[in-house]
Amino acid sequence: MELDYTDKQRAFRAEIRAWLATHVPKQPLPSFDTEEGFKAHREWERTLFEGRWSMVTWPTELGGRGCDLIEWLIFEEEYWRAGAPLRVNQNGVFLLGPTIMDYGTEEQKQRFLPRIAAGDDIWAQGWSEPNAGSDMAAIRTKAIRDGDHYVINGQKTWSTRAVWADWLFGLFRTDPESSRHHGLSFVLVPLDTPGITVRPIRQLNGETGFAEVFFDDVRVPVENRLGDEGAGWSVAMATAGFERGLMLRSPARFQATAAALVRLYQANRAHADRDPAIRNAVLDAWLRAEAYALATYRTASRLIQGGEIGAEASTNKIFWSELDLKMHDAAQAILGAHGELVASVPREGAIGSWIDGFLFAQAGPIYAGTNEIQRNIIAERLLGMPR
Amino acid sequence: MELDYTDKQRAFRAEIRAWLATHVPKQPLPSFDTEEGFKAHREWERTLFEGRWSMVTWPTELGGRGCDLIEWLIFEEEYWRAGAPLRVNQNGVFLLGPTIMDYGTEEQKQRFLPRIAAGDDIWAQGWSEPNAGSDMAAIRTKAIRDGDHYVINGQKTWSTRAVWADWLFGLFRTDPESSRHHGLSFVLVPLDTPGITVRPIRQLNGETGFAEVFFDDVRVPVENRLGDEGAGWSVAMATAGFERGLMLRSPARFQATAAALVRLYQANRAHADRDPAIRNAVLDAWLRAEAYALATYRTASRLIQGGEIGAEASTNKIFWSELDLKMHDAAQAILGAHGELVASVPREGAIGSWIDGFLFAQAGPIYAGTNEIQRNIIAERLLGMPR
Amino acid sequence: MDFTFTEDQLALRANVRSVFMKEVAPELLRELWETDTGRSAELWQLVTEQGLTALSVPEEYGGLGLADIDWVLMAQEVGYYGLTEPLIDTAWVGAALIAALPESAAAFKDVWLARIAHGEAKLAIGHPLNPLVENAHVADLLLLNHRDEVHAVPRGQVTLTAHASLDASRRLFAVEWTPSEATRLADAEVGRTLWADALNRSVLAVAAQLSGLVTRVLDLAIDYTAERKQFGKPIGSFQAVKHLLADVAVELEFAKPALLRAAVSLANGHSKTGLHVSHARLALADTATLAARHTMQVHGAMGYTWELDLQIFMKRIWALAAVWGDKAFHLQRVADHVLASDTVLDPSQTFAA
Amino acid sequence: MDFTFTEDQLALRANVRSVFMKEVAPELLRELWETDTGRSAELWQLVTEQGLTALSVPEEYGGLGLADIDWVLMAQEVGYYGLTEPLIDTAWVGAALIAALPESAAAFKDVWLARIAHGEAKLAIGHPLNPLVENAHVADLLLLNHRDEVHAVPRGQVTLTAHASLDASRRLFAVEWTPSEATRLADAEVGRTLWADALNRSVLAVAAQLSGLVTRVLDLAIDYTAERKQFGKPIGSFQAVKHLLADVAVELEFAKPALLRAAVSLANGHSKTGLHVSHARLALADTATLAARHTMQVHGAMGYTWELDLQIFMKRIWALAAVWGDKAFHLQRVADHVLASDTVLDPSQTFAA
Repeated sequence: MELDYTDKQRAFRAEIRAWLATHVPKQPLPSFDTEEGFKAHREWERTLFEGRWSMVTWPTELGGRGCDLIEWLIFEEEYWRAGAPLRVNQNGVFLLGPTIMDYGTEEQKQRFLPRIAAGDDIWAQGWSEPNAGSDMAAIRTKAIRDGDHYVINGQKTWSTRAVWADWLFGLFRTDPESSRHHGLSFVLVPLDTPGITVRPIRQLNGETGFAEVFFDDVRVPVENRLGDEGAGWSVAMATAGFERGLMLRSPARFQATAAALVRLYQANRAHADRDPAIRNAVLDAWLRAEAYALATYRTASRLIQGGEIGAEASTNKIFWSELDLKMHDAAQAILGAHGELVASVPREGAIGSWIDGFLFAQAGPIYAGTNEIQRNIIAERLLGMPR
Repeated sequence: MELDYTDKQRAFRAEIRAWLATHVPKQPLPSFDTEEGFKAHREWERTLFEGRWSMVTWPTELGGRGCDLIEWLIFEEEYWRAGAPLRVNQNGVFLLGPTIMDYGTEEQKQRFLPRIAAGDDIWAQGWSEPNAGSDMAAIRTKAIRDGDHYVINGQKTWSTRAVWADWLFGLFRTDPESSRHHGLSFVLVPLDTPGITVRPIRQLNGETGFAEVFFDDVRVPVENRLGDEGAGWSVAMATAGFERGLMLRSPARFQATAAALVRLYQANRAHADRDPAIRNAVLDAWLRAEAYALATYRTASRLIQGGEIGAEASTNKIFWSELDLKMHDAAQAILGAHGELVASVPREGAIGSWIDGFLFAQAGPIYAGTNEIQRNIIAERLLGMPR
Repeated sequence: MDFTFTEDQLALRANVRSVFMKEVAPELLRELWETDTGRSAELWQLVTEQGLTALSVPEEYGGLGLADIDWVLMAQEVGYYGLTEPLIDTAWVGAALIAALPESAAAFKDVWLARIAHGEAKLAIGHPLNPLVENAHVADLLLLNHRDEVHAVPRGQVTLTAHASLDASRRLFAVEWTPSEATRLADAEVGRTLWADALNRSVLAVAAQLSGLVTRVLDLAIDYTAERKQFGKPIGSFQAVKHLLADVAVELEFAKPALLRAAVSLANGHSKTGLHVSHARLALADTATLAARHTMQVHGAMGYTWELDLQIFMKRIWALAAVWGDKAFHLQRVADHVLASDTVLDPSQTFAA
Repeated sequence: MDFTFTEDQLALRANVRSVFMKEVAPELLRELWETDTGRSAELWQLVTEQGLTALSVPEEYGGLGLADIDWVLMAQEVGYYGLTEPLIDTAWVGAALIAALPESAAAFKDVWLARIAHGEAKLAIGHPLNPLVENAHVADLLLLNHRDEVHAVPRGQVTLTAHASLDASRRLFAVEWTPSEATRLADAEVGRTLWADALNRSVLAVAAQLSGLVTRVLDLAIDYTAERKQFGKPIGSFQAVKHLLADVAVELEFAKPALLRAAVSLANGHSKTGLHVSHARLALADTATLAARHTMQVHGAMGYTWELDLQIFMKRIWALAAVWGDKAFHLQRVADHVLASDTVLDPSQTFAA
């Protein structure tokens, strides 16, 4: 038990802090759910890559820095501290990239990883289907072998980034006779292939972070399959596994929100303290963001020491999504009658993007496996309760 | 919609208030879970009966006053306002009595009702069995016909009042071939019948409000059956039905606790306000007690107008049991480090019986059908969700 | 002591409900989001034809003279269907405020109450508790609070700046105007009483709408969970899904009686009207925010989409949650009663003045 | 940066755990409830033999010189098994307080640290945050706070009045005594630092015990729900039951790292020790009260009985929930940090001094 940074870790923090100070755009980029914003975010990914900051945990030969998870957490802390842009490239960098490193052929690694690192290819997810949401093993979209191609027919939904992305990775049923998690394969699909129709899904806030993707006789070369045919489920489980889940939801994001909440409270204290429970809610949110960071450092330590991944992906999911709701509820309570005003109204600039965050937080308990499913998993796998 | 009392109702309130002012014991009686306390409470029931206050909703010929539900609520408000003793006779007065009025033969009415009214017979419940708790239709204790007797073998548990009571009413399986809610009969059993063993169950607080009752070839005359043979389930459902449930958990009890909580808060405000959320918790508890009263008046109005009983028994159960927990949690928060001290310590007299109430409140979400079961019922019957 | 509605009241509600069901469809609400005013002349015509604009205008001014309790029924339907028109501010709160004006404003009352009853005028109401004024852009007349005085100002005499709400149905405006002798209808002393009444009535209206909104999102969720299947059965058969909605049903069951009592107290000038109204408001705001969260949760990712109608009603819930006083304001009114040294607290006080 | 335990630490825990599992059975705890002192000479002998009394006594006084982080592991086991003996106040908090006394108390230290290490002395600690002193009746020595001074008083020189706790294992006493030159070991200036440290250590000990208690009631509930059947299947297979326990598991998962950080901060004299200790305390008290409620709920009526061992550990949780500072006290310490104008709040500060 040694809860202090090494000199090397301190130096790493100083280096990224200095780089961010000179490189983070002064003005926030437009949302990457718009065409213009997507372009601007892709540019930012290229800037990160040039500084070798786009994927610090990747090996140096791929333009990374071979960082361990503690350094990764330090990077994230500095990244969020600096208010740097959201990562439009996260599907590639955090999910697909590491999966290709584990399951890809040498050729696939050469072909895909450098383009991910550089932000040249932005990736969309293709997991869910209309009738395979919480129950992902119910996937029905088929990829039927035809010579050296798969012919894909069916529909994916809730496909993040798919509106503007270049590629999609996902699970498809390559054995039409199979059921549940058998007979699935993990296939990489260029989104400009003929037969693909992408239909944006508008969210609560009116933007389109997700899309439906329709496949109509879409032909994809067999060499786009990652891992063995029929072994897609275990490849996908690795993709969805904890270590990457940890990277997608690093604590720094929530600590940054908690700090902003404290500032919002302090700036409106005379008003907010009329409801004496608000102070407690703000302090509780701050403590929980802190707890989330500590738990992540603890898990990272375990993994670095060779520990196995447990049910942390599920406990994390519940904890951060409920924390995010709590923080935005507290913000709305502080804002009172101003809470409903959208940030795009210039005069309400001081309110910042709390209402956007509030809407976004609503999705937390739902996506990436609803919290109900996570609680089942925790009960059955962590506590050993009967199925 | 007319939310004011009639002159008659006001006069009724004045009458019971005056009577209670001169009759309620100055010193609280000992707990009726002790032999001495049980005797004292039985005496109090006789005093109530002499004043014609033991069961105001019963017909006048049985010593009642033929009150409607609104008057009943007024009676309860005054009863709790006066700090009168808990009703050791409640199983008889509120549950069995009305059931006998609906399902009993003329002879049964003559035989049982006057003795219930006078507190001469105190009744215990015999519903649950070790493997029939939330799932009451799993009852296995048999009452097998042998001439003009039933021979009872088996075991009941969580039998309230059974430690000192005179009689037990309950459900028994008279058709040994039957299953679930078929083949059950509602039988009245003198607790001094040979073959009965009563084993008190100690509760959290060390007292024995419940008992296990063991039946070993217990012979009970057939005329002790209430309703038809095999029709016990529907008789029991009537007993457990809303109108009586309403009477068992009248809002006045919770309003009295809420008022005591407000007083506790006011007496300790300097200390309590160090945690600013306590004020909100106290106010919220008070509002909820008020809401419970309003909802009960509303239901009473509906029933007086000939309305049908709905899922109120389930919504009530959840609401009052959670309210009771909230109130006692708030009290514990106010008491802080003094919260763990038991009331039997003389010097802690000022703390009153909050810790006793706290322990008792823990049982609320469990007995009379767990809150999980109640939520299922609400979802399926009130909201029409699929089973 | 009777907590039930008359048959007339229930019949009125049934009628309005059937009209709104047909005419105030979610598709129409979405269409109106995209329009400049967000308001519909046809809908206004409809509520006028239904007699709703005349509902609480006194009979001598051509109205029906119904009371707050009838309006609670109407406002629940307004909430359930998400009616966009300024009916409540015009025909309930506004009409009551005007009807209560002193004799000195008799001529004004004659004109405006008749117009309201006939659906010929729309009103907007400005009060310091709300930073912005809803519907100011379509109002013929604005009733405005200036240091507790009551002022009536035609729209032509104010300058409006629009502000967007997360609920695109709500059109909110900062109002610049100049109080004058000509606009003043009541001085501060009289105005204080009038505004206290208008405040309670507006709060009650918010609470009643929230009650309707809770029922709406519950209905949507019950339908969705009966149809949507996962793991081979309707998700509504999973205990976790059931309990999320049962929790909402329980809260609603105990919030509604508080709403009814508040309406009766307001109508009767009960001494504890403020307490009762704030109780209803607090209970229904809590119930509604819980309902939004739980119904969205059982919808899964669908609940987060623009496409599903759930969003229309969730956003209305979130927007109304701090209108006409936030939680702190209403809880303080409760505290002022409960914690006052001369308040009698015992179980006999529920309906006592 | 390493959040893991050494193999030595885990081995020590495994050893203590196996001894406690055998020797500190619920049946024994129940027997001790009925005795006058509630304490067991055999158990004290046992913890002495296990070397626990010597755990943090400095090596030069015959102890093992282990740190607060090792004690957190021990205190979790004390909580899990419900150990009745005054081990923590004697061998952790008391020993640390004595070891930190100024040079002027050198002779006192020599005597008492050796006695502690050899299991020959029991200590009780009196601090204004607690209205009563636990274990005063069996203590050879009471360490008492008098206006921040540190006093050591033999039991023979105090008058005790017993008070019953809802947890019959806890024996609490009002202590009357007379401070004097002879009893004073440190003046107020030195004492303030010593008591601040003892306070943090005691709070940490409470949090660690709560952590063990949460695990205990969870274990009991998991076992019970696997065995108990209703509607033809184990109740643990019902989603509502699963989710009640999963909620507890989630909270515990995020409370434990806070506990570990607090121990490290305390051992290192970190500038934010108070904040970190209060964080752990708040998180574990909340987790533990949730655990008591949810585990009782899944036990159904059985959970409300005297017979089931669950009650032993629930009562301990309820009793510890306000010991060594209530929620208000600890939340204020958090507020003093978080809301201070000179506090830097950003994601890089988690471990910063």
